[in-house]
Amino acid sequence: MSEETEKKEESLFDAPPMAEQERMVEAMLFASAEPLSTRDMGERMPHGCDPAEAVVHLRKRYEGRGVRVAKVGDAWAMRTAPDLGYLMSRETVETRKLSRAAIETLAIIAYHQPVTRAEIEEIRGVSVSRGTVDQLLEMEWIRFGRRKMTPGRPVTFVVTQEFLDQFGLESARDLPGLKELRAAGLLENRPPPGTMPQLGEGEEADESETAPGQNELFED
Amino acid sequence: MSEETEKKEESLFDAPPMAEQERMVEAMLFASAEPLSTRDMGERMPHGCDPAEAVVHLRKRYEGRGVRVAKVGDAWAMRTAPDLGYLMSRETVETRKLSRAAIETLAIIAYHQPVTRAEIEEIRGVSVSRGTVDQLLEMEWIRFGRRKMTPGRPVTFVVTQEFLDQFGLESARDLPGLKELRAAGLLENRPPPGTMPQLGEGEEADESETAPGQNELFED
Amino acid sequence: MAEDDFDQGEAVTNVADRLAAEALIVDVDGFEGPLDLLLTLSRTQKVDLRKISVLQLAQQYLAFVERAKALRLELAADYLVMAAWLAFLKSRLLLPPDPTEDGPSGEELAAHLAFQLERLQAMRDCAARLMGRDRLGRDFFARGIPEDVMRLRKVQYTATLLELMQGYARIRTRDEFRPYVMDRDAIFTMEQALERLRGLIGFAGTWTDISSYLPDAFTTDPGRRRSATASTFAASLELVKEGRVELRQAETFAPIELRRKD
Repeated sequence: MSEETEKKEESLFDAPPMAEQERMVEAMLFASAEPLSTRDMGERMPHGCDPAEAVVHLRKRYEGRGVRVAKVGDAWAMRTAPDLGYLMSRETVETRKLSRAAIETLAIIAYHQPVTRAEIEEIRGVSVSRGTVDQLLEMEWIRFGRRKMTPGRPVTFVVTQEFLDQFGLESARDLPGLKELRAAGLLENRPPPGTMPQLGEGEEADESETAPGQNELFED
Repeated sequence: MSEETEKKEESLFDAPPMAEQERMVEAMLFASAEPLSTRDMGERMPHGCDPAEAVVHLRKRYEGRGVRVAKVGDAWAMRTAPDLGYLMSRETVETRKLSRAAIETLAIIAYHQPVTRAEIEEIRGVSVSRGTVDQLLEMEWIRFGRRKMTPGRPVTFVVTQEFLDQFGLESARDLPGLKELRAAGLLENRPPPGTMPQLGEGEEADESETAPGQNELFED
Repeated sequence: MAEDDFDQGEAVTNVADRLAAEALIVDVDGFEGPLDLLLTLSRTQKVDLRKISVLQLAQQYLAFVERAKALRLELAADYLVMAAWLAFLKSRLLLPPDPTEDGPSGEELAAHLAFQLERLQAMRDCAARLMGRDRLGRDFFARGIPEDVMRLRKVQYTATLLELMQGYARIRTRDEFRPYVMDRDAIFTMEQALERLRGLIGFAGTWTDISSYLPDAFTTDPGRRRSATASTFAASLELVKEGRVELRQAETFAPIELRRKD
């Protein structure tokens, strides 16, 4: 505690003791249905607090309990332990059934992100209907990432914190089987032989020339 | 179901350990959208569980934490600790441009101080809404000056040190005069004839009946 | 995996196999494009996708397309494009490489197709694993009664010195450009005359020349007198209409006289 206060010399008053900070973080995470970043929490806490450290303590405290402290991307959330799901039948939310195309598209975005629409189409061998992407965007499971620095500067898609929360993932790096896929070279963007520069780069998904014969599937 | 009669003794064997029951109660109280009675919980839990006892344990566990187990009527709910209520609010600062009416009123006060409300209205050609003056007072850019020695002894307004600091002025006398404004090209920006700049600002919406000289509105 | 559905790739001999093959054709709408169809066909080879025979697969696909044609099924264009490409690939794989020809070899193309199939299958497996995970709102749950964070919004207003000066300039220039208004001090308006008469008719018990009602300031200057006479006459007519006075005139151009009506 003593070196703690020394560290935070700049602050006008000493930060509250860590046990108290842990209580604060507990209350905030408990009250929120959405994950909170340590920054979010820090802004609400008194000056000089260290929510990141408090969360680590809190997480340990909840280990093995009915509720746990889950990391969701850059944020934290309290969630019930998955093994107790059967008690919560009344709280179960009926999730919209996703089409096979939407599920596959989601998986491709998660494992290949940031990924362009043309790359998704290349992997699935079929054009991606607008409705599929729209649905995933609407559910806030995917969002737009940075544009790719290739001709046409196509937009990319990445998965969101909402997605991580939904599937109980700490980060996109924790996707099941990610390492194996990478080792097997299956996450490489391997352009078709002989057509290297032109194909696979023409990301203009809306342009009718992109993929021969698939255009009509695009019209929605 | 068939051996209902022997339930009591049998379930004593079957019931999960109390620590496990406590976990269950914890998860249910956390996830439920409403307080749960021990009966509600008992119905969801495996046979032979004693939610009432589990709640007692849970309640003890949360003593002094950021979250507590509270009795709500004859049901139970989890709530954040009352002393941490302040963490549930958050102040955000939003920067907005001052309205044209406020800028003009402020400018008149700066150039003509000390100036009465009636004089401001005479110069602007429209009545000055109470909100505009209040806003400037609240921002501490203007303050009340001496009352004028004219009939009705109307209050006057002057600009504050805060105002001078904000606009980087040594004194209000440093404000450029009309001639300088013209020389600086600031007067070239004339409203096109017919646009009636004094109308359509909508600031007087709530005070349409105000006539010049309504000092009585000021008294309070 | 539906192993017994496809016993042999090409020679469909027994009835069950044929039915299965036809079911495949009828189901063409269920495929997510030619790659999906190829992936399904590849399962009949019952080998690791890495060891798949692309040549055999191409032949299966082409046979499928032929059968679809025989059944007069409409195949989407991309299925036909894939068929054409596979026919090309097949010829490349079967014929000895032509040294004069540029471009990738049949093996390279076949390897890429195998890679695509393997990648698609991998993504499918991932999707299945993903959807099989514990899910929020199904297996684990968020707080049931979230306490909203109250947002206290504090608004900070800003303005620049330039805006201030421009605002002032705007007001001052407005004065210079006020709309032109006719100067009316030589006019005695009908409203003024009416007001004046109303105050005076109480005393008009006897017939009086209306010219005597003109205000003093409007009697000397001819222009002003004219204005006042006209407005006073108009005002008197208004009062007649209201039934408050009577007017009379002995003859043309004689003085007009006014009297209170009781």
